Amino acid sequence: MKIHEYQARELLASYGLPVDKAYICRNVDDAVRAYHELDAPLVVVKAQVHTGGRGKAGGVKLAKDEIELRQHAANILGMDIKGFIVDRVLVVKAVNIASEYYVSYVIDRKSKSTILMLSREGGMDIEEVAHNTPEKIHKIVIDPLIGVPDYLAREAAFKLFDDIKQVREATSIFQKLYKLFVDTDASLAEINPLVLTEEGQIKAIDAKMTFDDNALYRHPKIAALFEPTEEEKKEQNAKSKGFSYVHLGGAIGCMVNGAGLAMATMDMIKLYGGEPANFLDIGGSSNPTKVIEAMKLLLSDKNVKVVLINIFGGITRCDDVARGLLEAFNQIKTDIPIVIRLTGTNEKEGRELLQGTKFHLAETMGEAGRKAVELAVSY
Amino acid sequence: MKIHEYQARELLASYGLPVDKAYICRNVDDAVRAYHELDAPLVVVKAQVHTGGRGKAGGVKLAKDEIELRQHAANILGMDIKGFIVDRVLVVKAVNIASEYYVSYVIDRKSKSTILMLSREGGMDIEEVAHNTPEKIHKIVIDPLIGVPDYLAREAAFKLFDDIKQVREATSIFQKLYKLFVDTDASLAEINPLVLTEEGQIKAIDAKMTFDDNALYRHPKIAALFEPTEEEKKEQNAKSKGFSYVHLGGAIGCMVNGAGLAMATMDMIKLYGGEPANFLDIGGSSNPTKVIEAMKLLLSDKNVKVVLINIFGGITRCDDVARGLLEAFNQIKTDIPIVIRLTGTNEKEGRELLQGTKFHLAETMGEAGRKAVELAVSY
Amino acid sequence: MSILIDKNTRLIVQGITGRDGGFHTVKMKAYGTNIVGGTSPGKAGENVEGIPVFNTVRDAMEETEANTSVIFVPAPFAKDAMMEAADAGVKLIICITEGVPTLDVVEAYRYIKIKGANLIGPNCPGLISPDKSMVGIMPTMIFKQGSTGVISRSGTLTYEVVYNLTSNGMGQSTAVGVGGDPIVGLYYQELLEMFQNDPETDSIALIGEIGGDAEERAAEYIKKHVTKPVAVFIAGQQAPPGKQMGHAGAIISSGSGTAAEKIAAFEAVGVPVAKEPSQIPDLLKSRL
Amino acid sequence: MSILIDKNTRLIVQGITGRDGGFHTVKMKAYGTNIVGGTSPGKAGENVEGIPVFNTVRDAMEETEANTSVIFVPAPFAKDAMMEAADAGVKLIICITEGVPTLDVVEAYRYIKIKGANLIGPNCPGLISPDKSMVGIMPTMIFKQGSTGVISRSGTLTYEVVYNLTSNGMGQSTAVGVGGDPIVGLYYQELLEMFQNDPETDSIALIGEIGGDAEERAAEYIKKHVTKPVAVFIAGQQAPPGKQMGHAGAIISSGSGTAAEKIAAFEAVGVPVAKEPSQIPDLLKSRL
Repeated sequence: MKIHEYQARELLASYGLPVDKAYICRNVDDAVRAYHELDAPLVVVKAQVHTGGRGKAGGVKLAKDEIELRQHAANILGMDIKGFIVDRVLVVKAVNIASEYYVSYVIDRKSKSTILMLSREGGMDIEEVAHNTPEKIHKIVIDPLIGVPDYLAREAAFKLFDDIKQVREATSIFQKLYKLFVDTDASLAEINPLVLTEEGQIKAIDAKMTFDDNALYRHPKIAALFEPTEEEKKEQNAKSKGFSYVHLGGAIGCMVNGAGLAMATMDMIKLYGGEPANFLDIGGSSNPTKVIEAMKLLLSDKNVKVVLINIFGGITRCDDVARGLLEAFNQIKTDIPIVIRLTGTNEKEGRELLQGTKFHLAETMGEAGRKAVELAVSY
Repeated sequence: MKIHEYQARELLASYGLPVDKAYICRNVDDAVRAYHELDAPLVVVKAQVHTGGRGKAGGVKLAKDEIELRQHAANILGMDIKGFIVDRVLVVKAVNIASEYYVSYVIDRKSKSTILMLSREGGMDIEEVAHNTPEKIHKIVIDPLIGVPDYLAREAAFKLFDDIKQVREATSIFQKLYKLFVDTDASLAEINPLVLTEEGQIKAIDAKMTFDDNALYRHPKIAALFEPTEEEKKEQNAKSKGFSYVHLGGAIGCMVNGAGLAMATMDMIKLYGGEPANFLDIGGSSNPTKVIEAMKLLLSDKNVKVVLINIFGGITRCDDVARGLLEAFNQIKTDIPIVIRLTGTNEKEGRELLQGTKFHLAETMGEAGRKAVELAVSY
Repeated sequence: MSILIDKNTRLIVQGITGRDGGFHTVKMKAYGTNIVGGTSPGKAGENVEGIPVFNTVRDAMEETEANTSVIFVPAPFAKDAMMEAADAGVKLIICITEGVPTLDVVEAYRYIKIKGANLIGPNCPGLISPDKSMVGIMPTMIFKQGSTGVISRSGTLTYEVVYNLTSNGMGQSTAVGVGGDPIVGLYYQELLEMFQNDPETDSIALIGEIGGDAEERAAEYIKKHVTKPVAVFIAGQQAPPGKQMGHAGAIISSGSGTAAEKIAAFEAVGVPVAKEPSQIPDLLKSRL
Repeated sequence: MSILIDKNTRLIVQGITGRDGGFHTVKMKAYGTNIVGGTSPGKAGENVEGIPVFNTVRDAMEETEANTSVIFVPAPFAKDAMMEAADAGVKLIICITEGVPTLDVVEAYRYIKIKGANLIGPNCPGLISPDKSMVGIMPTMIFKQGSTGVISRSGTLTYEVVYNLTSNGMGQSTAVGVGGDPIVGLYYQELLEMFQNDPETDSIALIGEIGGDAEERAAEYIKKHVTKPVAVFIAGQQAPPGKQMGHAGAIISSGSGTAAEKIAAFEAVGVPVAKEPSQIPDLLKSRL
């Protein structure tokens, strides 16, 4: 789950990290008030959106007086950045940057742990740095049982700073940021750039945090910051019912149990010349109500001309699925053709329940895929 | 460092452990007020002293009315328990005990870790239980890197309780008590007894905590609870100057560097027919001021007829010691004979500094011991 | 032979009295898995299908000398269950539970490694050595004893591949679902090594999906250390970037972790990649 | 031979720029100990007596391939220093610092064990293999190369015993001061085993004191596993119960940990106990 920069800054500040006071503004008048409160020779106006590349899109601007401030705030508010409409800007005083650094904690699949990523190439797109000059990125694997002791934070700090006073400050910053990362079950806690100002202070100028969806249940305050897009609302709604949904736009709706099989089903539809309408994984365990909900969700997409149900029963029992389907289609009247392929635990019982119904039954995945594409074309 | 039961109870309560409200009273009137506040059919009056065996000494009494309460409070206040004069009593309502348990966290030398000790034989002297029926004591070694996870606390709880509701309560108690133990750098956190009341509640009825002296620097609030006896004040004063002092009562004052050598010096004095006045370890590193302070402390004991200084130089350099001695005896005029034995780092320089002074110099420990005993007899 | 589990497996079911735990205990037992005990705090003395229930894994270990445990507890308790098993001396821990917070897995995994044990999962279907032992939620009827090793990040997709293998007369030595989360226990490299060393395995099917770079590392490993034929299927060619495809681990981040990259990595080291799961048997057969 | 340290020891001094660290670096170097580096955050590039200073132990390890470190940092920083050394790959860590909080040692010790390293101390004088290497604060002039192994909980008492050994013509293979705190690293049992296995050691002097029951366990171990002559001295017969005698570990608690119990334990297994330190050489000689 993503949060806005200003929300991440507040979290950082609450952990004692060096973040300047900033104002979040929903209109130009607020921005002007913020400008006067800050009383600074130069301020920055920053779009708050759940996507990267704000700078390139013109969503971050310096203002040296009220006139500029008004112009920028007016331009940025309402701006469309990669499909996100800006409804809030952050106003903060500009600092005199002597040098910029990159710092983040992130979950690392390879080491199966959290890593601290550092670079003296701050303020840039870190993926670009990683790609072009990987030697400029330092990765320190954190042992979750001991966290970030002084010595490890200090080792990290020496990778960015040479002056012992700055090393000490950075040591403390790395420890606080790790605590925040762990306390909130983050999957990313990034400061880019962390800067050394010309006055010799170390400050977090931008902050980005994302959180582990699986852990949100124990962080209600963070979960409350969720601001879904329309599409995400649908995905969220699906999730609350126990399945995963991603909208894709084609004509063949898919309902599959298991994420891998769901992806393979999409890929197969494409392989046979069709277009999948969505990714829909009804998950591990199942019950009839869940299947009903899944069908409702599928059919709410008006592009869907055919539904392909591909179930391989492990923890999900085929008879439960069949019963759910029958119940669902008792409730939802539709003429859309339904292709069903059902194998695995209790598959015999499941198939028997579906015999003699209007469903198109298929034996193999290939057969199901071909049939769905065929029906979508002829429909 | 020891604290009183009532102080330990307050710490437990602040960690959410089940401790009944209690009143600490310094006189009978306070105790009577506490009695009325509690408004209970039966209360307990408990002496608060830094020693065990209060019960056997008559320092813990039940009172069923104000008259009894007055009697007991008056008797216990001022009582001498193993040399400790009772100046405070705790007044708390009595509970209906269904069963009693023993619970403690303690540092274990063998496993080099904290252990959780448990027994269904609560309310008794645990050393006696350990001696007579060791099979009734359970010891669970705690891995400091993971602490007491749910499963481990639950395993422990099942050793005391059978009912799952009580197991869950005890699980939480063991986790909170461990947190308190670690957060305060305790060396012992004991609840004896932990009781199950007839009403089905689990409660800590008595609590005992001691703390790691080496860690008090990071727990000023706990350090502030220190209530030294006269003797401990002397020891404390010695400690603040960087050495360890224990009063023993004999005529031969000892000043030694290193605890083992200091003990061996005491043992040797005894072996040669003398009586050591004290244990005094001037510690690892040294400086002249420290030696002066040590000599002042030694000579403040009026029983001391001879001083034996036994220095084997490792981190303490003999020349520093010699200089300290010379400075000290410039300041402290005394006719008491001083036997000095000095070997180790910079021993040549040290001995040279002492040549031609009034000190009795000895080459070996045995020679120094014999000379000191001889001088003490003839003095 | 087979890897990880066989007739010597002595299994404990953690959470045996729960709905899923109970259901799959019946299935595993019916398949012939030697389930020696189960745990459910407060239910010691009871039994599930004749299998004794204990309060703690330590109690179960003392009574049964188990060597393997499978976890069916709800996600908030999975970390504790994994650590409990490791601390009690279980050497192979299979966590079926899905939705376990990543940092819980990170911590449990580290502890399990310190204890010298192995973890499979979480969010996995478990594993099966056909006709010997099944630990997890695999639909046993599709499996057949044989000599193809199967490694997969996905549950149902594994079944799909196995179904095709079996239909083509290719039985399995062991099939392992490693789990779909970003952080799970045993993974491609360790399992490829085990299959390479297993005399009864003559070929390996590897099923990957988008997210991370484990497939790329597996390709490197195969190039260096695996002499047996390997065929691969990668799911998620149609997945849009930045979207989590069901599995917490199945996400293309900042343009990396795509199916195309993974397919290219295998092809670069001469490992054939199937266009659909049903092609795997032929790809392996042609190389045997 | 000798145990733990010898001419192959490559030492790092943690806290080399401090008063004690600097002083003893000079002494160790003068004795011939191969000190390859020191650490002091922020002082990389400086040197102490020609020994290069690094910011971190990891940097020092990378540059010097050290295998041993000795710690002279103040007590509040000792835990961090021990863990830093272990994490950087140092295999033998000697912590001289006294006054380290017990729970700090508990945690550092556990971490060091996980990293496969050994700890000596804290609150110890270090160790010496005469004429080869000295790591710590031992007064080197009293030692002499030879074949008696020395193990002691006390610093200066060790010197006293060694002084007597040397005066009696008995040199030492290695002398180790294990430290006086309740929790320290290597202890009697591990060191007895090392001396028993060391072909150059023909006898062992063991110096104990009140507190704990390590001496009792050592007596049991000697009975079972040690064939070389052992002589013992126990300090603290005059110590009153409940009083800490200097060392945090030297305290008689609830009547246990007394010198009398320890002496009895050794005598029960036929190990002679000296009445004063000067008797140790004769007790060993009579058994060689």
